[in-house]
Amino acid sequence: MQLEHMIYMDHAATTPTDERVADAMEPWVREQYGNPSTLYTIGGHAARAIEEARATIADFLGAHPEEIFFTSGGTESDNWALKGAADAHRKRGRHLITTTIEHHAVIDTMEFLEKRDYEVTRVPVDSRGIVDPEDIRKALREDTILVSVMHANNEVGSIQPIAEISELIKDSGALFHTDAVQSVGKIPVDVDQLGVNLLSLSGHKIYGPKGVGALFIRKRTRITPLLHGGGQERRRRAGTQNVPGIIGVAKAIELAAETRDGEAERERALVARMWMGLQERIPDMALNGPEDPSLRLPGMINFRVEGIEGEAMILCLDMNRVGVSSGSACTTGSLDPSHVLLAMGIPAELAHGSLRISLGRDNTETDVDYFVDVFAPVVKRLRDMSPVYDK
Amino acid sequence: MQLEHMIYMDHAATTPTDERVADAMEPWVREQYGNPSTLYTIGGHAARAIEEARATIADFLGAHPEEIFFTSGGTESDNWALKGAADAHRKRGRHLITTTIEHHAVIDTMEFLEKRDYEVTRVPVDSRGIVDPEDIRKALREDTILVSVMHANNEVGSIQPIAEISELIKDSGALFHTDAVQSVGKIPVDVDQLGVNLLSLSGHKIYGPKGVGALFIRKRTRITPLLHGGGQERRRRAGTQNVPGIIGVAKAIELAAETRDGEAERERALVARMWMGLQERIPDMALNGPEDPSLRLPGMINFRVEGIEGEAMILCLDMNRVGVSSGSACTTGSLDPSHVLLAMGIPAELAHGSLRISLGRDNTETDVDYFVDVFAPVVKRLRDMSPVYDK
Amino acid sequence: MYTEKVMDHFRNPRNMGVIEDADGVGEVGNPTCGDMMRITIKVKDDRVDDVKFQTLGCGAAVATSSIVTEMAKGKTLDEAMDITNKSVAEELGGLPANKMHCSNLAADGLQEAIKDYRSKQGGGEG
Amino acid sequence: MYTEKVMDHFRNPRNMGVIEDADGVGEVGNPTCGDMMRITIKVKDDRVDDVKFQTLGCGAAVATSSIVTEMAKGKTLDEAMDITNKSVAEELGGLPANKMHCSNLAADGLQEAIKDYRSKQGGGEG
Ligand SMILES: Cc1ncc(COP(=O)(O)O)c(C=O)c1O
Ligand SMILES: Cc1ncc(COP(=O)(O)O)c(C=O)c1O
Repeated sequence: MQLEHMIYMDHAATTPTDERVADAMEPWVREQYGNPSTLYTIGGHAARAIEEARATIADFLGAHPEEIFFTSGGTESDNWALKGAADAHRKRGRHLITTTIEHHAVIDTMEFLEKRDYEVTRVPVDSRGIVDPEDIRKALREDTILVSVMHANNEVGSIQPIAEISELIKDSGALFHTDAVQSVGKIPVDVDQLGVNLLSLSGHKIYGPKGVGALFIRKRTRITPLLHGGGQERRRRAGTQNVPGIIGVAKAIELAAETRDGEAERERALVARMWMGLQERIPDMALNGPEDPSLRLPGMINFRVEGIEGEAMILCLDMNRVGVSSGSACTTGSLDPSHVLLAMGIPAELAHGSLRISLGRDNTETDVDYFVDVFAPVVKRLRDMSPVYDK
Repeated sequence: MQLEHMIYMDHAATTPTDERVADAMEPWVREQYGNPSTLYTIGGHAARAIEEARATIADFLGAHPEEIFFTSGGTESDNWALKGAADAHRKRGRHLITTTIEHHAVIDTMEFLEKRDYEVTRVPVDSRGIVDPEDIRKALREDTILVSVMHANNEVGSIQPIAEISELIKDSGALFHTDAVQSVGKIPVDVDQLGVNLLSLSGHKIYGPKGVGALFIRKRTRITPLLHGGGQERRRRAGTQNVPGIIGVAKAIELAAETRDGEAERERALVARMWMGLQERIPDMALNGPEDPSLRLPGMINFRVEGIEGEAMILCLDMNRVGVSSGSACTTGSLDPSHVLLAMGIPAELAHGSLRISLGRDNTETDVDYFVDVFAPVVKRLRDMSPVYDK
Repeated sequence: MYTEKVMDHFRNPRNMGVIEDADGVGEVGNPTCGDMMRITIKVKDDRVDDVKFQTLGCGAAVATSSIVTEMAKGKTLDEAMDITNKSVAEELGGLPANKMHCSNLAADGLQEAIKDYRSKQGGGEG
Repeated sequence: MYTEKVMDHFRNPRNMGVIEDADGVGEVGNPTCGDMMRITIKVKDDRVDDVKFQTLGCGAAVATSSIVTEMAKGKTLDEAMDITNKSVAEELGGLPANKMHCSNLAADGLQEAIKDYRSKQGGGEG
């Protein structure tokens, strides 16, 4: 396990836990074990710490503390937002709108709702992976109760025009949810500026812990609980709170608040350097996602390499101690290539041959140059092996 | 925060994290941050560690590893079991059976299902807080799809005759779920011996982490996912796994396996000593729950004290650095006294004046004697203040 | 969950007990609900000359009873009648939301005691 | 997720390449599915005298192609025809469940190559 030598470039999959986050969590794992729902002193400590964490997160998102609810992660937040809103407003309507490039936590939940008497419209995206707000507006119906559009896509990094969409749909009576799991901490996320009723975030994408996240629920938004039971989270999300996790996600947000803008600039420069290097060394490859870096998450780049397949690239890169992901099917255990790349109109064989690099705080220019140096021969080797590439 | 001096006797609310558990988790928080769904080396480490954890837990419960699914805690496990089974079998029937003494994670979920076109029969318990298996059998109908009976009650510790119930209902075609959050690690829990299809457990009740638990789902049991999305947990429970939490719960189970029976004996003796001491010093109090210690969780004792109220006792005990819970409403923020005590036929005013002590690994005879010493004057003080006690 | 002031009154309740030859007695709440208070007062020159409480109940119940006796002592009966459950809660620096209703009866108890005194005076003002 | 043997064949593929004057060529899979293999064989005395592969695909696809060439080399054509995708997976110490179907085509590729050879021989046995 020579982790110290690993070059990790898959921050969109998960991030290393920041040491300061781990340090902040540790007392709540070890000494401060009180259940926040209890009345005695250590229970009170935990309860107070949770409320401070809630305030930190609310502040960062431009929300009120009473609008932040802790969950077990982005997936639960998405499931809760969608199922909870669908259930609470089912008498008013049964129509839901989303896009073709959502995370599976939204896609699969929408599919489930479809089987339970809801109707779902999936709005397509352009070749950059961006949805047209007008298309959302056109999809609206009398009985539309919820619109869910992700803030930034997790495969190509394309940033969606959330504020424009909310402007167009605000009079429709439909709730507006955004999955901001990838954008929080990387680009500005303000619930009022975005104009959303519901917003999902996750700890482990922002140098925080796995298994904890939050759902922003704007005041007066009706949504049915997903987890029923004890009175935690003001009776809206039952279950003994993951105290260390909550402390950790708040600490992660605090650190993101300090470093976000500078880090974004730094990562954009690293990505530009990498892309330049790759283009110099490797023929027959192209970018997936917006050319304009301001329409993309700062540290993210996704590209397709003709004639080879994604998992093989990942394995070869791992042999070179580089960790990245692919837009290829194989990473998810399904046989189909990335639904995001297909939705952008990229042919299946090129979608299979795509790679996602997502840089983070720990990456340097040296890492980027190393990546280019090892990736070029990897491509050559796999193309030599390939029956379909003979340029 | 003089935690080192605190005498904690509320292990049914939550337990201190065992140091060995915290130590086992730490590398997975700090160095081993890989996402188990990824292909490169550190992702593989995490994936393997999760499978080892799954095997440990399966082994302890007499289950197969493929029957263990990690969740965010007891509440999620209960919600998933109930909603998932209800949804998957809704075409066959709409009738559910439970008892009057379940945890709110079951009660509230049942109430929710009731509002969504399911019918719920709640079987009563006797004055000890134990359900009669015959009553469950009698409640069965053609269209009963699920029976949920907790293994051990979290307020009075009464152990339910799960094996007898499963024997009586096994031919009915209804699934059988048990909430074993309180029993796991304290008394033997074997899924075959109990004869259940579904079983919930939670990490933080067994000296493990908060925010992680598991649901046992017997092979070939149809249940709809509660969290849709990524392909984790063999496509049945989406969401990036809480790797440190999972490692922690497995370590907690491993430790429980080593110590359970001896510890149970030790705690039973401590409880007996405490009860004897209390009875000598304090008039007008009585046990809530089974007299027979073998029908009760080893470390648990619940009793009612005439003329005073539970929260006041808790606060006074906290002033004496003792942490315990009450059967009183005030602890949960509701106005009603404990539904469990009421279900046992205890009058409301005595239910309000009840206290739950739940001892654990860290408690000693000294603690027990100290408790008796400080509790007697607390009772005297509160009775002096009380307008209804003047003996 | 409680303010320091609530805990102070819980730890060191003021005017706890019964005035044996009270001029007025107020009882509110109900053991079935888990909260019950008995306020006894001694009246002199239309003022609350002495006041004591007994309480069965949670921390909020004890603290509100305790502080209402402090607030009432020395006040004219009319002034004391103006003490509300809300002003009691404010005086304590606030109460948790779920305690605002169930355990915040002390002002009612005081008012009952004053009414009891007045009714014994044949409805007169002193 | 892969066995050591799979990774060994992925890292050091045996018999990678094309036999230029091959006696038989087998192609299976399809770039749209992300997996495609080309097996070329040289036949001598009704035996697989030489065999090479080219593969577009994931780790399993590469490893199965590599090992099938090892398994086939030296075998009679009939013996080689008996190699199945299942026996290839077994030889590798197993494949992940989701790879059993998509990327486990190598035996098919070999069989196609042998069939191609045989058809060129006019269906005869050599
Ligand atoms: C856009 C997006 N939404 C949701 C999720 C799910 O979050 P989690 O892994 O915390 O369940 C992820 C990450 O996997 C994501 O990238
Ligand atoms: C019997 C029982 N079931 C379920 C739960 C809920 O478990 P968790 O706190 O992990 O959500 C608890 C504890 O609170 C419990 O005692």
